[in-house]
Amino acid sequence: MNPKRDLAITLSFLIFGANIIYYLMQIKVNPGVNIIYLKNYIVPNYVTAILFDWRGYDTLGECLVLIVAVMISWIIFGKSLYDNSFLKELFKAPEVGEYITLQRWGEFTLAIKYLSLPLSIFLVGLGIVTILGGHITPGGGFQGGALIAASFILSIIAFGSNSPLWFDHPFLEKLETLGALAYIIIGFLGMIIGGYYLFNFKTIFGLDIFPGPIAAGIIPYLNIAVGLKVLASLSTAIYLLSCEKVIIERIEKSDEILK
Amino acid sequence: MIVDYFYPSILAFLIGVLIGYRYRIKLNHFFGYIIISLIIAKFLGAFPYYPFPLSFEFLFSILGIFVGNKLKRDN
Amino acid sequence: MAMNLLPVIVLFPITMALILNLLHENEKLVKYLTYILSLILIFLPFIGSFGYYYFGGHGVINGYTTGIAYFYNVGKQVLLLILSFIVSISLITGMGEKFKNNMFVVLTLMGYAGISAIILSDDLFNLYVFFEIVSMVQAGLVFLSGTEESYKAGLRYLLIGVVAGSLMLLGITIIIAITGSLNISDIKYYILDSPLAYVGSILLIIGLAYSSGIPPFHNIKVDLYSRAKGFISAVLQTYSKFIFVALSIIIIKIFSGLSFFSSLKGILIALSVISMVFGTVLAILEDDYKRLLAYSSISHLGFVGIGIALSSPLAILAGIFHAINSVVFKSGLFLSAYIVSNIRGPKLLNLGGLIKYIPFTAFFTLLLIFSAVGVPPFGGYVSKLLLIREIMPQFPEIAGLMILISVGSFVYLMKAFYLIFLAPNKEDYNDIRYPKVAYYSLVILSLLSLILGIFSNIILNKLFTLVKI
Amino acid sequence: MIVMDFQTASFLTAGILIVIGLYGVFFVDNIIKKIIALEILGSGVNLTLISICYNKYIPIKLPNMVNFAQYSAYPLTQALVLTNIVIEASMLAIMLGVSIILYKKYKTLKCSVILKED
Repeated sequence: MNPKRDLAITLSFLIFGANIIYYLMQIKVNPGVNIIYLKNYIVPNYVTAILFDWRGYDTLGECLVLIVAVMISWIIFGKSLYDNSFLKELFKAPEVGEYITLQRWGEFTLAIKYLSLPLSIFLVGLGIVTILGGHITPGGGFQGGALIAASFILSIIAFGSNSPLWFDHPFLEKLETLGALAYIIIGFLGMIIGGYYLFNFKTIFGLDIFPGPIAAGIIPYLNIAVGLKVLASLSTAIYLLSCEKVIIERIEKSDEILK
Repeated sequence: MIVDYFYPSILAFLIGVLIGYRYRIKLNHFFGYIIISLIIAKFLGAFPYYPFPLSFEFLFSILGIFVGNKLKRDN
Repeated sequence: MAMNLLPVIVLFPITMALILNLLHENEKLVKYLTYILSLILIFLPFIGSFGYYYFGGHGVINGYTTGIAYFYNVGKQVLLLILSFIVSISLITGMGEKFKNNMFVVLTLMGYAGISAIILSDDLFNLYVFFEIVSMVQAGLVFLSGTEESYKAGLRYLLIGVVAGSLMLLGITIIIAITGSLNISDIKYYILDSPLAYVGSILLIIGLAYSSGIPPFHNIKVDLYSRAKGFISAVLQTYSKFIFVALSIIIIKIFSGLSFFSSLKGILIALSVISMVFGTVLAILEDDYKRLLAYSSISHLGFVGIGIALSSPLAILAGIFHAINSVVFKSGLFLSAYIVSNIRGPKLLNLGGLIKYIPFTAFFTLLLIFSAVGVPPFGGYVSKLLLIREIMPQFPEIAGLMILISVGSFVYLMKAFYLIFLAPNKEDYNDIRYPKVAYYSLVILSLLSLILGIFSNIILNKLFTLVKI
Repeated sequence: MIVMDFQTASFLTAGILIVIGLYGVFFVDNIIKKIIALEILGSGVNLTLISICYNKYIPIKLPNMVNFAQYSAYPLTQALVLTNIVIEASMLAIMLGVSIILYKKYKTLKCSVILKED
């Protein structure tokens, strides 16, 4: 590399870094809109209230980020490419019929084998509880969905291709799309009932839409939609990063289309 | 109404069925799982504002997983 | 109760994208759906009513806007209309390919939704979220080419993108900390004159530079444009220019009352001049048609940037109008590059003598080149004239430089035109095959460029609502 | 000895994390390490966001709801961090995917090799 260019980069990096640290330490916080959020009570979990009610549209955007990321991961691994010769050259036909073809996939000890199945079941339960309690306890769709995906990952790591919990990819694709669509449709319902997109309506035809001690309105449903979506997205990401055979199948499929 | 308080449990059961249907093996030791999940549910505690001694949502989600697993014919 | 359908502009493309994502197997359905969609897209900007829109009905409480707000006016409508027009033309052109690619449609629609959200948004964090969606979508559209270079270009773009995005978020964080609000119209009132606000503005400018591709980020952007298929590059450069317009207007809106604003203006002008000069010089040296157009696109961004950075209403107006014009003629030129590179690759020296085989394509390309260079009565002429007239009293040197740059752009575009269409061909073409749809799109875009020039007054009047800051 | 309050110290930590992240991105020649550095940079920004929530009246006991606004930590940026974490994670997932493919091609993780301009 060019030493002069290196020096210039180093100097600008040092100046920039020093400035960032110096000015960050000068920050004096103005609470501003926070006070309004704290004084207007929606649900007991104030963060959830912001996430799904005051700024629910941001959360929709965040869902879309995740869904776009998963779509692009599919593209990277050979879905719908205009030209797949580069990938075909890299991913040769599989030697074994198993889905997970990591090299030197050794056997785990018995303790791991016997514990991971019950653990994964209980993790799923815990994830479901976290999703459903999003409006009253610390938690919510993202955390719960991540927990369920974690149980999938645990199961895959412990058992490899014979994983007892197995989401096949058509199911994951559908679940993901349906989760995001459910979010959008709930938003439109709010638009029909209250006049604004993602309006939080608590009753419909005189019935509570989420019966219980806390009138949370649409927030629990949004939590469920997000939970299913996150579960699907994270599982797909793991699926793609670990299962080479899926990629090879995908490339073969796109070969037929391109011909 | 007390029935209203079971609404999240019903949802938990449904989601449990959805996930339980995806287990490729037959899940055994039903009562063992239920006993352990009772213990976990006791320690988890019910949601705030819900007058339950234990977390019925957790219990019902585990039940849902087993029911979903039973619904799948081919294993 | 009259319902304001403004969010449908963003949500309809997203919903359709999600549905199309599931239609991988059925190419025929994808094709017809895309045709219908591209028709609907053009009517989308007309369904919202003007003014503020508060999501979830969370309006202003105690002087703070509590929820997420959108703001819509006639100027934004014109921008969205041009955006939908070019996106639908590219979508239709994409259906001319042998493989009717559903992911191309999905990602383009997602990008459309993201850009329209950025244009409409009156909320900094919401803008950031959609900004990230757009930068991912751009990488994804390049990955669709499937070549090794496209993977590299996309990875490089994302690596820098996370850095720039994080720094931009840091800027937004600083602004939240000192004003306690995320709403752009509110921030204007609560922001105080302090060095911290200056740091925040610089960090926002980093995000702006990355997303639009002005230096120091021009290389990765040019890589992105040149590795993608021609109709995809047309969409990509449209996205970058509209992000540039939206973000720079927001930056000017937030910081225009503060004491350091003149130095901020200086930074923006310097960046724009550098991008103008760099773009032109590198384009003259280039021998690949697509890369040449990509560099030229960067240099046109400089024109837009100077107009907006001057921040007098007329100059901003001229800048935005030039953005619209350049989006139109550059999309047309990228489509012509798509036709040409379908025949024998984009390398200029391998081509030549194509005027005998595709005379009409050559003619309409020439029209677009005239618009790009600034020949009356095309749109490019009107906007360049307006720009130079606005800049002349303040910075006569820059005005002179802009004329020089225009001459430079004439040089490299005519060089490309000569080498492709007029120069003697070295070997015979055994078959000239290109998608017919691309040709019709090219015709439409060159006519649009002419219309923009002739009816410029109407459009300028409509755009004027955008610049009343 | 310099005494600083909790919030300033938190901002300082965030600044140091950001600088470490930037160093990693610009000066380390390994794609995975670069991605990890991006994660550190993102954590720095997230920590800055979180530090804004700090309210120095945080009490040991929960107050009654009347004074809640005065005593509670500010919730806005906590929600933003949740959003930002997901955004970062998805960006990193895409980059990891591409680096797997480029690793398969070049059998190395060096950026100077796999991202070389031609």
